[in-house]
Amino acid sequence: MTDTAPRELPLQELAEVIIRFAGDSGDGMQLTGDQFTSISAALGNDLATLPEFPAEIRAPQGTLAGVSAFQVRISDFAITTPGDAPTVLVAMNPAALKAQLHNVVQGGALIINSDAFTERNLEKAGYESNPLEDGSLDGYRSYPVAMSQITRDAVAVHGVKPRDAERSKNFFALGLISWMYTRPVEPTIEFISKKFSGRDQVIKANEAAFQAGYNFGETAELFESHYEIKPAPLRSGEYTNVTGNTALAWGCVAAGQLARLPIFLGSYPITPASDILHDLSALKHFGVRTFQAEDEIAAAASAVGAAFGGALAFTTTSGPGVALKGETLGLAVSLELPMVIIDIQRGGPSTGLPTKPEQADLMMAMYGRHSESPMPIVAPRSPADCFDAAIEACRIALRYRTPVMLLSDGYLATSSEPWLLPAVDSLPDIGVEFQKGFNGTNEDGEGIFLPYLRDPETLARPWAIPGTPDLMHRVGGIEKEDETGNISYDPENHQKMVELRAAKIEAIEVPDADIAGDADASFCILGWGSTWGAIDATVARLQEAGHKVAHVHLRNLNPMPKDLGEVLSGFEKIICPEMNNGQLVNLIRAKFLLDVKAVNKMNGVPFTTGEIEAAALAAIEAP
Amino acid sequence: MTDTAPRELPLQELAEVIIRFAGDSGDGMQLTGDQFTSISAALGNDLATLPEFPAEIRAPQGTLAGVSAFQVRISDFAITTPGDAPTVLVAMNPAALKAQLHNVVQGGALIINSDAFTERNLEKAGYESNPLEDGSLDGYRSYPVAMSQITRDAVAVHGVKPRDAERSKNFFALGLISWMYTRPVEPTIEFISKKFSGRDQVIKANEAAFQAGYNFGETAELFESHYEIKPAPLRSGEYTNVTGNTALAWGCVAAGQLARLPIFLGSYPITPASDILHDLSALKHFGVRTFQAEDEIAAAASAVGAAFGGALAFTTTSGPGVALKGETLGLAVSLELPMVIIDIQRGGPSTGLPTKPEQADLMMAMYGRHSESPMPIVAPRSPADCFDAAIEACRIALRYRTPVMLLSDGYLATSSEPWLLPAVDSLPDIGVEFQKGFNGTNEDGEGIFLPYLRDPETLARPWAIPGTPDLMHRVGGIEKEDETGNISYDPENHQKMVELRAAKIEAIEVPDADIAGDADASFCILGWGSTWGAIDATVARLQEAGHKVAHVHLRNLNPMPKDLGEVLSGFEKIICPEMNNGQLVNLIRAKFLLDVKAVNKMNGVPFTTGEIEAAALAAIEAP
Amino acid sequence: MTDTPMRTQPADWATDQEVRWCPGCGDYSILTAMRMLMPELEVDRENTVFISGIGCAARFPYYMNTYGMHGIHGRAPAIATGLAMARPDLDIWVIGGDGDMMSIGGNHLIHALRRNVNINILLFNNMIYGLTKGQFSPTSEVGKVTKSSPMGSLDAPFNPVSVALGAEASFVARTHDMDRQHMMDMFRRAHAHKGTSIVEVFQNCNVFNDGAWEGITKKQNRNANLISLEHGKPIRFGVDDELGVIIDNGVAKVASVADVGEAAVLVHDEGKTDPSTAFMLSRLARGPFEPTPVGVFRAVERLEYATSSTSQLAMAHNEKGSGDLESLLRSRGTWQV
Amino acid sequence: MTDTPMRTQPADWATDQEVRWCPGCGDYSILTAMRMLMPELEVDRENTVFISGIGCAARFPYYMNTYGMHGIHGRAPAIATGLAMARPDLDIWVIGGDGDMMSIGGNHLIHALRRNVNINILLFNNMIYGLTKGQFSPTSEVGKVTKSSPMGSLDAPFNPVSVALGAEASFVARTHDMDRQHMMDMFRRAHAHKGTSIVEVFQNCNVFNDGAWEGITKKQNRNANLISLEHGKPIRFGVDDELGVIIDNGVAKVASVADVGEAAVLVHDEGKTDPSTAFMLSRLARGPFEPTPVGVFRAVERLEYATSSTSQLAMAHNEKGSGDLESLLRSRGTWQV
Ligand SMILES: Cc1ncc(C[n+]2csc(CCOP(=O)(O)OP(=O)(O)O)c2C)c(N)n1
Ligand SMILES: Cc1ncc(C[n+]2csc(CCOP(=O)(O)OP(=O)(O)O)c2C)c(N)n1
Ligand code: SF4
Ligand code: SF4
Ligand SMILES: [Mg+2]
Ligand SMILES: [Mg+2]
Repeated sequence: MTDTAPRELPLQELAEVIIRFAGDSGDGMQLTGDQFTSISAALGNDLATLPEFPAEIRAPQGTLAGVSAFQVRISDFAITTPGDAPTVLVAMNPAALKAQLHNVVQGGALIINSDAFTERNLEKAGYESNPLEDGSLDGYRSYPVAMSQITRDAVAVHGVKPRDAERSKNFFALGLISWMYTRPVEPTIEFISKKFSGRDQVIKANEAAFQAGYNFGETAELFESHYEIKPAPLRSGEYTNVTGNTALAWGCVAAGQLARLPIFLGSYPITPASDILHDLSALKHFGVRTFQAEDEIAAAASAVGAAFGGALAFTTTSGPGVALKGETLGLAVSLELPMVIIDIQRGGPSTGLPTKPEQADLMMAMYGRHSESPMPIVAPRSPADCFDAAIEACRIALRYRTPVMLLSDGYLATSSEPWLLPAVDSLPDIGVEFQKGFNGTNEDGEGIFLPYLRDPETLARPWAIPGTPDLMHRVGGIEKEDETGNISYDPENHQKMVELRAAKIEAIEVPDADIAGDADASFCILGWGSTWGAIDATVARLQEAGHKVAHVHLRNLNPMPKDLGEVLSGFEKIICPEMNNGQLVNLIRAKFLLDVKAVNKMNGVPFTTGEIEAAALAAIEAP
Repeated sequence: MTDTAPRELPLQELAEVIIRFAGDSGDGMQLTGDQFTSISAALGNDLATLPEFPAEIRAPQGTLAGVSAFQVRISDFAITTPGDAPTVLVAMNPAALKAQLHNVVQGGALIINSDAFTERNLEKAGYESNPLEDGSLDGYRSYPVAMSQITRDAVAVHGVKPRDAERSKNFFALGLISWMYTRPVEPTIEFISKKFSGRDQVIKANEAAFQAGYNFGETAELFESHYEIKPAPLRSGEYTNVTGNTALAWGCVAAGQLARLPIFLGSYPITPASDILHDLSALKHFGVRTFQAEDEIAAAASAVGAAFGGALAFTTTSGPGVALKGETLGLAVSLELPMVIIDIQRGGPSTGLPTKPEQADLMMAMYGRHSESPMPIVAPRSPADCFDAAIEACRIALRYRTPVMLLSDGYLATSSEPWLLPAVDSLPDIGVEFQKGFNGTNEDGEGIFLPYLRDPETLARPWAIPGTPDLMHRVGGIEKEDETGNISYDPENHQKMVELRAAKIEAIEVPDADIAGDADASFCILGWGSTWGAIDATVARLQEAGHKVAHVHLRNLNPMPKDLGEVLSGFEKIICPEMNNGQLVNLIRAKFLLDVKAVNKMNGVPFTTGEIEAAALAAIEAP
Repeated sequence: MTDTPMRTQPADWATDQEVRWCPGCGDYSILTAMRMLMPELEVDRENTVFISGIGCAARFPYYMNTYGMHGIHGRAPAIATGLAMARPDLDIWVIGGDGDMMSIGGNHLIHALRRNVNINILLFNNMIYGLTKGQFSPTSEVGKVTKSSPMGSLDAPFNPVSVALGAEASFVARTHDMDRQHMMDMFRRAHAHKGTSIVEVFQNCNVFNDGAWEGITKKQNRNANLISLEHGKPIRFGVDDELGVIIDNGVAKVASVADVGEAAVLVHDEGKTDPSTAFMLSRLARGPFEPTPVGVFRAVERLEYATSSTSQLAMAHNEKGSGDLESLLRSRGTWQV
Repeated sequence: MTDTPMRTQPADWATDQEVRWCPGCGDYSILTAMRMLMPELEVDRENTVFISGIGCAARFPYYMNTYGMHGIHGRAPAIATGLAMARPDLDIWVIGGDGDMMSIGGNHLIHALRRNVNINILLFNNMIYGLTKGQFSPTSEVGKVTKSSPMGSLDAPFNPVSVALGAEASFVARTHDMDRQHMMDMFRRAHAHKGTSIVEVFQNCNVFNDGAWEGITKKQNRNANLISLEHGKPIRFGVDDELGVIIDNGVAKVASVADVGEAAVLVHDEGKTDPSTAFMLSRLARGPFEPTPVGVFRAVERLEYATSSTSQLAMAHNEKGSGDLESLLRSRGTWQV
């Protein structure tokens, strides 16, 4: 069994460890976590990460609001989540301890910078007495280390001022943890000199701090043992570590290449989507044009304009932005032009919890436009999957000439996982042909262009871009006559066009439902998007405990897989964990009249395996 | 039987007649129809009207695009629709005949201004030969009358120039129809002198034309008979004739009085909602402030501001406007302030068919905002019912401190029906108390104000408006701590607030489901909004034909009546006619797992009784 | 790009769609001016695009035999910006009314102007909402009685030229629907300008605001109230050219040339880097009843947006080579398993 | 309306919420200026409202012990307009950043200005998007390298004062976060103005755009680069007051007073009906490195919106009597059955 329950010590070899680095925003915890992740990846562990940023830009130092954390799980077996609860917490100050302790498993290890536990810091964190002394850490294995002091001493020889010296204490912590988990020293030394290249004193200080940490572990006899985590049996190949947002940006670029089209992004900054804009802005050599618009409406409108001009057009945003784009997306639906809207879902309603994930924009993606305005929806299930999902969204948009909504969330956006890089030439060709000549004749037998004449197979209309001789035509949001695209107020035509638009989306070819776990089980967990990892891990646990359980995870939310009704009808019980109030459940119930049970969570924190397991067991045991 | 099938002639007494006046936009058909409606109302007939405007501002004279029509149905029994198909068509020119003929029942009467059937006009209307001569009107009783000429002759004595004289020909038509249906002369004479007061020559000309029409009927021996339609057995009392938009405007004013609050309307013009803005702009003496904003977002935002200040705030628009307001309405949901959003639904998607009705914004009303952002929805079922629906929407908004969506449509907006005026003092008191003092105490026992402390019964938060001493507080769209309303990023608090917001809306007290027809039937027609009239008439027809049928019509779409699941489960078969692709059906299926059958129509034209009857019979007969 | 370039005729620029404005609407003469100008510009129909929002004016694209998009209310400048960035090779015209451009679309308009993307914006100002049947617009005069302002509107109007100049516009002109030649001149100039150009067109809505511009544009009023701005020429007007524009204590004023002397009359310089003088001229009239300038207020060169964006793409290409997907996927480090 | 009016203290205007801006942020000093000003204005906390959008600046309302609303991005002027119309009795302040007010909220801003509704708008201009961690804003200089413009931004910035003047603003001022007294003066003037007032506040974002205004606002640079506008006084500055602003060929320029003579120096008149001179002054500096005016650019009286709306209500009341529902329902004619 490879669960996260407290284990006996000392153990030489571990199956996995979940470490959470936590400190003040200025303490460099993200960097530390990232680097630990890198070394572990190189050692062949499987891994998953989850950063946690403070909501404020720069909350006052030492306060709870200012705590920044980074959780990494490394293992010798395949994993799909960063783990429910850390077994090791590195706490750089009282606030970090206070904010994070409740997450740590009972009996877990606390590696604490005891120097930071001054009266002032304790007060800032809201401690009435010193937890290092008052017994409140009794259920844990706590290791107070004078990190600041030792770091200062270690770097002093390099002539660094005490104040600056302390800045290196995150490298001390990294050294110590590296020793504990027998990570090699060289990669970090290399990393330091690359990262801080040109700032020699900083390099020296960080190196010294790192070594000091490493040596401290070896010599201090504070720890009972150190641990090894063997490589995981991953598929062999070349891996990189990506966050969901980066994978999305790369997926957009890849889609442009696979479609042989220039890329246009119209965007307005918003957390947690801005990084895609940032990433794509730096990829101009891929023919990527980014446009930081004056607002979300202009961002979407500019994408419509670019799509009309023949670009592969994107607009990236989060929920509030999608709420603003509704009218413009309705125009895109009516124009039947390809484009992709990326929504990195965050906590709501309204401004809500901007830095926390939710999956609560599904209904808006389906219905957030006036009238009947159908739009395909695609959702990635893991950080690396964002790459494929972006390509899939583009495939649908281009082939069917339609705006497509891609629903990621703040959790996928910032967490990361190892990604077995695909062979670029194995990626699908999603190219389309622009219309080049007439596609009809008039009464006099002359060639004419019918902008709304549909491909009989896909129901897509031709994409004839400005600059193409002879095909001049006008499009617009008023109802259009079938085939000619001229304005038409004719009732029958309107009925027909409404039906055609619906039929086109409904008939989009999408892969059949993917059933993981036991296909012949009577119990099924249905999911979509970022709950995949937690559900997948739950299924493994349940199976190990002797339960039969299936897992159906939807990537295509609209249209859904054609066999989905049949597949789901085969199960006696279905639960659906969602970070919303039951949105997919509603869609499934309405479509298939199946009594799917909602398992909802709306607290801004992704599901843990434990939570889903509990819900599953309750459902399995229910009469 | 009182159906609209062709009836034998001559008949002295008729149960009903459906007349459609049709002519060029400049021909004054709306005025003619309105006046005919007024006289018939005064005679005690029941009636219903349906105007039909051209889509263009001023389409070229004589063209199909320029045809303006007005249908009125008058009867000696209670009716709820303007009728499926006219039995009499008054056509002032070839375009009017061409555009409208297909609506007329076989054997119906065509009263035609034959003078207008010139070669040029025939060509403009797209006729290849003259329908008055080529036998194409054979299935009808056609009465060509030289209306222009007779009118010119009649008014010549008053010294009116021939060109101006012809302008009166609509009054000639009105006179003729008044004679045919034995309407009194005086009310129209009075109307003319009031309407055109100060323009003596116009008055004389119109009077003369009207008299000429009346006399023509009596003397021309063209018609076999004239008809009488007895008063309908309406409830006694004082009636007026209102369109839905006017009833909405009055309902808003009434709500202000019933709540003893000043009214604020933030709006941006859009068809078919603009008239509410126009009506309310003219009611400043009721303390109504209207603000024509720069766009729909500002319109909604200004309403949020006014609501914060303690006004009864409205924003009126149509689908594209609601699509723009989504983010702002999400703020209103988060702030938990009362306001009413009025959506006069029109054909979509995008600009769609601006002058045609649809019921396709229901899903957007439910889900057109990011995250979980629940909002009550109310829908009127007839023009006069708009008045009550507005008060109901305000009641919910005020009592529960929430934005409420009111969904009317372009059909209700412009059609009219007689309305038995309510006794003003029988209208409900929907007043609320502003918070005036502290509602909590701090640790030191001092009074404090908790802006998110909820009323245990309604879960509403206090409404404390600026200007109230001591209750200074800040609200915003970021997640708020329960009770204090302070910004909170706490996961448990977020979960709780999401649940509280949902629970508040779900628990709103609304009337139980209203079952019309046979409550013990096994077949039910479910509807909402403006389909009410057509469903009601269908139910009557089916009952007369010996079928048992129930009619459940929803005014409260969110939350739905608490007993609705139980009520609907009692039927074996349910159909649901909607002017959309099955939106209420989806909500009902998801909520109750009931296999309600959709009967959809999306051609911009309201359901006819015949269409619903056919769908009902098919469902009843299906195995 | 036809092999044998033949000069087009105005009729080649007309579509088969019936023009659906009200008879007598000022929009017709603007359409005619545009169709007559096109052959002169020697541009191709397939490389020309008309983008509009919603409103009567916004129906314009349907009547031009080019590529076109009838968008949504207010968003045309944003749609056009995306198109212009994706396709800097095209000639893009943006058409909209005073409501479309200055009310719901005001923000997109001012942002397009500051960015200076290469589009030609024509603002048909009829000081009314035509399509929605006559509500006051952001250019309607205070006190205007309309359906939505039965006691008169309270909103001070925008002066589109002032707004444009305040928003860093590089090309600003004004013309009116009663003078085809002047319209063609202004449109030609707008077309020649690299960057965003805006031309305000005084347009008569004969149904809901008939004669609104008459005080200036009617033949018999032109001498007294229409001031024609011509680059390099003293700004003079009047029945006998007896009036001129001067700068007095930091504001532009009309004066009798006899009183102030010829030398005092302002010589129009549309090319000044500083927009202040152009702004002054935009303030001369406080309503359509006072001497009002038409012509090019401002025409200056500055970075065109799409071209600059193309340059950045080229620079990135030069620096980093043509983007290679294989190496992009490896750019954050990799390891082998 | 307390019975015994007691002068409040700055601390009375603070809430119990911890201020959450980055240490060193310019927003702190603006907050202090506001809290210090309030007692001087002798207004009541319960009659004062702060409305904001989203951004660092927009957190402001949480820190003022008044009524307040932290709205949504860009919409504060529209929310405030509704509040001001519903409640003309209140003192309403609108706070927002350069992104909030000039990017997504640009349209609401210019419409509020032209309508002249009685609100005081403070635009905290740090030339960057702070809250979203450092993208360029509509006031950022061309070429600015940020996360979203790694090769430099291409967008010409707005000059908020020019935009405001182009949009018919009746009160426009500018101040900076390094001079509390001057801020208080400007806020006081804005508060006293009946109608929409806008005050641009140069604000330092020390995390994402540190020192952006230093060239003007730093003590040692002020003499050379900060031009203080004072009504009725010649516009002079310089270490030894040796420089002055003149109007030359229709534009404002800096000149050596010795060269041009004292008489040529422009005397500042904030009350001119014509905004042209104020506009000229707004064009003096082309970026935060040249002599830049602060102070009141323009302060003129014109119809206040909410008051006018109230007058219309009163007039309607006088003409038609207090609205009576019974008769409203009968206003389109009735009949008896
Ligand atoms: C989002 C949205 N809001 C409102 C409308 C309604 N609408 C259409 S055109 C228009 C204004 C028309 O005025 P203007 O732009 O001046 O054009 P004109 O008709 O005068 O040429 C309005 C309010 C709409 N179509 N879409
Ligand atoms: C609709 C919407 N779009 C985008 C955002 C993200 N956002 C929040 S504040 C902001 C801009 C902040 O810049 P500024 O207004 O200049 O304020 P500052 O933080 O610099 O004070 C953005 C883009 C949002 N909250 N809502
Ligand atoms: S309403 Fe006015 S602007 Fe519109 S087409 Fe008619 S005349 Fe022209
Ligand atoms: S990010 Fe900049 S503007 Fe925002 S609080 Fe920090 S220093 Fe101030
Ligand atoms: Mg207009
Ligand atoms: Mg800023």
